Amino acid sequence: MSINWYKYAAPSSFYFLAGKLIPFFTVLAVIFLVAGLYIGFFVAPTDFQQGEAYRIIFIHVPAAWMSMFLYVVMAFWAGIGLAFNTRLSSMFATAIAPTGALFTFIALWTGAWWGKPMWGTWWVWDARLTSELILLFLYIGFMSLQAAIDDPRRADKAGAVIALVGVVNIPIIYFSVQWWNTLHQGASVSVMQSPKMATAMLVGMLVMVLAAWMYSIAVILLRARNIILERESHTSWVAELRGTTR
Amino acid sequence: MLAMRRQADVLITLFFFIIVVSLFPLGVGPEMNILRAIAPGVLWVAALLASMLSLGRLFSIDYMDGTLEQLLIAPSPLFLLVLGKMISHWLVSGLPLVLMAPILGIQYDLSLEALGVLTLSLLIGTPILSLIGAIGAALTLGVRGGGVLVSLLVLPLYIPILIFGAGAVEASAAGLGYDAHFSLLGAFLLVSLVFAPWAAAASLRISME
Amino acid sequence: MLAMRRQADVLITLFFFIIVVSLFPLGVGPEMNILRAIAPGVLWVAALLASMLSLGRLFSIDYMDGTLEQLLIAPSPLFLLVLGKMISHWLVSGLPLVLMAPILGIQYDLSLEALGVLTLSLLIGTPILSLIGAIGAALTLGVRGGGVLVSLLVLPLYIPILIFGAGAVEASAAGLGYDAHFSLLGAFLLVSLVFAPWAAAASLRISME
Amino acid sequence: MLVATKLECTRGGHVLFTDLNFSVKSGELLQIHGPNGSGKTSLLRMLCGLTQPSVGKITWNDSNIRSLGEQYYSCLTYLGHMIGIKDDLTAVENLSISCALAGLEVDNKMALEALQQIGLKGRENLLARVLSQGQRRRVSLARLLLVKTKLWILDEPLTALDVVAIKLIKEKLEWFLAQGGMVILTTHQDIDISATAIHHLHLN
Amino acid sequence: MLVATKLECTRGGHVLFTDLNFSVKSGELLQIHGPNGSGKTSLLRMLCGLTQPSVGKITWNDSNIRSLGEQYYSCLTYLGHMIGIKDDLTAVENLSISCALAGLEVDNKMALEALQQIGLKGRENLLARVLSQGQRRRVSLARLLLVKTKLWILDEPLTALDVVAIKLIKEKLEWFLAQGGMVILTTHQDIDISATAIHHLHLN
Amino acid sequence: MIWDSWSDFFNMGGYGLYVWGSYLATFICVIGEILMVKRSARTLRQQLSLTKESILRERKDEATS
Ligand code: HEM
Ligand SMILES: Nc1ncnc2c1ncn2[C@@H]1O[C@H](COP(=O)(O)OP(=O)(O)OP(=O)(O)O)[C@@H](O)[C@H]1O
Ligand SMILES: Nc1ncnc2c1ncn2[C@@H]1O[C@H](COP(=O)(O)OP(=O)(O)OP(=O)(O)O)[C@@H](O)[C@H]1O
Ligand SMILES: [Mg+2]
Ligand SMILES: [Mg+2]
Repeated sequence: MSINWYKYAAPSSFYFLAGKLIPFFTVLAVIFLVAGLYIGFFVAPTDFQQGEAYRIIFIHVPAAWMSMFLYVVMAFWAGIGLAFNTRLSSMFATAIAPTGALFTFIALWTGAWWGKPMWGTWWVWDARLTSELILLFLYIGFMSLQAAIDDPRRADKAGAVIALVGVVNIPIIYFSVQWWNTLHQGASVSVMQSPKMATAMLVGMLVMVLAAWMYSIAVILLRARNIILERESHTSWVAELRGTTR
Repeated sequence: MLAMRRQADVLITLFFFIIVVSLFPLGVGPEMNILRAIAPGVLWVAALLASMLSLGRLFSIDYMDGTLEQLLIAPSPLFLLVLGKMISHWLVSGLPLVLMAPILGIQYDLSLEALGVLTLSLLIGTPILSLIGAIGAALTLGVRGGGVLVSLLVLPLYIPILIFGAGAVEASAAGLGYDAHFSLLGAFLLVSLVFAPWAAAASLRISME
Repeated sequence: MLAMRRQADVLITLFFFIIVVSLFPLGVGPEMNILRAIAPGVLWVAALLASMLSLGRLFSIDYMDGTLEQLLIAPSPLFLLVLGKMISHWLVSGLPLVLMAPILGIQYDLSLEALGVLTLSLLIGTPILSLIGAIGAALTLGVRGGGVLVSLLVLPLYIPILIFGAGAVEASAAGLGYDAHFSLLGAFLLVSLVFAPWAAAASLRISME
Repeated sequence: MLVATKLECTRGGHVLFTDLNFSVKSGELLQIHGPNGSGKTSLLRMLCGLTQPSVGKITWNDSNIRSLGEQYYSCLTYLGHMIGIKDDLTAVENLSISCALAGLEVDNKMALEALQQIGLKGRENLLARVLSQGQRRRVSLARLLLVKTKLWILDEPLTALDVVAIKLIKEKLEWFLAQGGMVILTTHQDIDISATAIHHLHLN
Repeated sequence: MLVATKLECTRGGHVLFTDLNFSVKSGELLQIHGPNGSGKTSLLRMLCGLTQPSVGKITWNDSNIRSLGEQYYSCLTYLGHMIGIKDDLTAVENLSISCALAGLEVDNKMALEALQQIGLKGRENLLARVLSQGQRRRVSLARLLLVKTKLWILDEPLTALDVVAIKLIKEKLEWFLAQGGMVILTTHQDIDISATAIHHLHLN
Repeated sequence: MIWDSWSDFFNMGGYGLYVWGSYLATFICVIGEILMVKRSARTLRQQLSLTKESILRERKDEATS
């Protein structure tokens, strides 16, 4: 399969490509969401330890994973933008940040609402929880830094630096459960070991993860289109869209 | 290079530490067991604050009076100059604390071993604060509301240092091993020593565009 | 007058408080009874630091860019303008803390009564800090090493406030009366409200000679 | 009327000038000449009451300016070397604040007009940080278009300005003098103002 | 030799200038003219490599200045609007530091001599804070007497200077050009330098 | 079926508040995000005076290219 990648590296072509892809991912997201919720609520059995409260897992874990994945992806694109001066990748990074922050917030929120019945408290200054909070701060810092700088190119570059620096936090979050003895659950899904939880639970969770992926892609593409339009508003292809020239 | 100015600044920070650290017993009351429990936290928080609060001045005075432009067009590699700035920031905001820690620790009735661990953790940890902080300071130069932003950017990166640093002392107090903490801190230090000057130099260039 | 700037500054201070107050649990560890014991001290020390650290900026930016000259030759009484500055300093460095105190206090698991006393003591105490601090800031304008000097000048005057303020909370926690503390704080406030603007105005004129 | 008698200024043990006598009446301009460091700025600050003369006195309508205080200041506009422009505020905000300090209530429209008149059309809402040196200077000079004071004391008002702006300021000064205003200024550049009475004072 | 081809500068969405081409050779002076805000400072900062041109390139002896980096900077002296004088340091200290930054080891004696030459005799050990505006400017200009660079980029070097100092700087520039140096400067004041080749560039 | 009745379902074995609290908040967030992106898209297109028609044309462009 040979796709002309360079063609899609131009903001204008990407704009159109994204326009075509969005409906596709939206449909997938809805399908996975419905399936995941069905499995989560009607197939997966009651947990013998936690009762029904564990059903929070179906959003908590996808959200927590997405929050970390998205950060890495964002930092990756921002870094590419900084290194090769490609506008599109920087715009992509900017588009990812709010969604990442949202998932981080959801992970924190659902974690807290899970912690209350399980640990008896909304919040503890435990390593994983704290580092997830830090992740939220990182996202917010990235977004506020970009918002505070008027010149978009400078904002891109400055944001890239902070995004790249913040990547160190990701392994800390991930391994925090191993490094400290904490309240929080250790990894129960891993490639090496056979899963410790019921298959239906696992399947439900994974389907929800897929839904989260599809949703993120769709929403990020939408936002990226906005950013492209805004940044490129003075260019000829936008003028063409407007129908003023042609 | 700016030895004369540095002197005054070191005094400020020393003073700051003494205030923070001595005010607590005044505010908290003199129960020794409480004081002992909070000592590492207080010292580490003081270090963090001292570092963060002096970040504002790290580049902004030079920025305003034009020295920073001269720095950028100096015929020596920028990251070396930036490293120099970072070191002098540490000398001003970190080193005094490391030196004072044993004395202040005694005030809080820490055991000898805890004192040693505390000082060592500060010695490894505070340079990281300066190294990372400089990046944030460079990025927020001349940005609206730079003061909040620099805290917002830098704090998430400071917190792990705080946790590991204070954690080491607590682990030692609890009789647990603290090697893991130290090796992590050391790894952080190395990584940031390699990347931070470079990142801060890039940030400076970006900010001065 | 400088409402736009103030907004950002208030954010900085709020952030500062949240940081100081949330870092302590991180550094000290999550034992509730220790946290409860140190809460008034932490909050009062945070107030003191916020006040002292923002003193530097109180006049010095205006001094450097020439606004202070314009202030001195403004056709309204200088002490009123200075009082305005003091009030805005308090709004920036003191009021946010007073408003946050109940919330932060909850984080430290304080009792309702202790919370009330704490907030009230901060409400009376923090304006005194701004009033007295401004005199120090005015006196040290444009002086070499002004930063240390201002702390040196102001701190001795701050410590009594700290002791009475934190003392009131402790007295209430111990079930003792805290009226004496409050009436002393109130007296301090009145005296400084009358004399401080006048003294700071005179100091400004002297510094600008 | 501003009268200075027997003024002396000492700085760090050196005498910058002694026995300086002059007066400025309605409609008059006094230009102060002198090399760098001869004490021009020091003299102007003295006339503003910012520093006390070591010897001599300054009177405004026969009363000592020190005792007049705010009454004198309400007649006075001073623009010094440092122009009091805050980087984090826009041009309009800067102008409004400096007017407010001068006791002048200025609404947004008037401020915008003054800025346009002084050649900052289209830049009124830019942060002062991004303005060019001359544009910043213009923001501070815009105050002259709004104030209603009798006495202007200007310390090198022409630095960083281009020829157009210099002409504008010159015309404004001429208009002000014709209205009966008084101006005291220093400048290292030549400025040829056609006014009824121009006095020159040479320091050193 | 410094060559600029097709330079374009955009600021906040506005194009300040486009398609600017010029070159400066040994012994040449390029004076840049233009009203306030026309982009003179922006152009000079671009020539220093402090900002990137949005279009076009700048070469020094046929290599792009961006790729030359420190190699280019060691040939360059830039004096901008902001003069980089620290209030809390004395004149000598200020000069030494700025020279040290420029990679120039200057002992105390040389610094003192340069300051005296530029007319600051007797004020070498005063804090910059108490110096007059022109004297501060002179402290920053004193660097020109010490550096050994080939290219000087001066942004309004004459502000705040009195006639004597202007003459001094003029002579220094003439000497430097005669030595084969290159100068790029902006100024709103007239400056008549007798050099073999003076070029003028008008923005706007 | 693991639920005996709807009320059983909503009760979630006593943890209803927590489970539904989490799910509700999540969906509010997600829907809020979608609405915000859509709204900014709409205002942006209005600012640039991009009409429905031009958006249709965009589709067509894509098809031909
Ligand atoms: C505010 C509180 C919480 C936060 C910030 C949080 C954060 C996270 C993060 C970042 C992950 C993904 C990391 C990984 O997969 O290794 C995760 C996974 C998980 N969390 Fe939480 N959590 C919180 C509370 C809770 C609570 C209260 C529980 C249950 C008692 C819980 C159970 C789990 C489980 C089972 C996983 C999946 C682990 C795996 O399979 O790898 N979390 N959480
Ligand atoms: N503490 C001090 N010790 C010695 N000299 C001092 C001291 N303070 C000020 N001076 C001198 O007083 C003079 C002040 O000059 P002033 O600023 O009034 O000059 P000016 O005429 O405005 O010069 P310019 O044209 O450069 O603006 C300077 O020569 C300065 O060196
Ligand atoms: N973010 C921005 N938005 C709009 N305009 C901007 C922005 N940043 C800079 N400018 C404009 O760019 C120009 C920069 O000019 P520059 O400082 O190069 O002028 P100059 O020719 O040196 O003027 P002067 O003679 O006053 O020193 C100014 O007109 C300024 O208003
Ligand atoms: Mg002067
Ligand atoms: Mg300029």
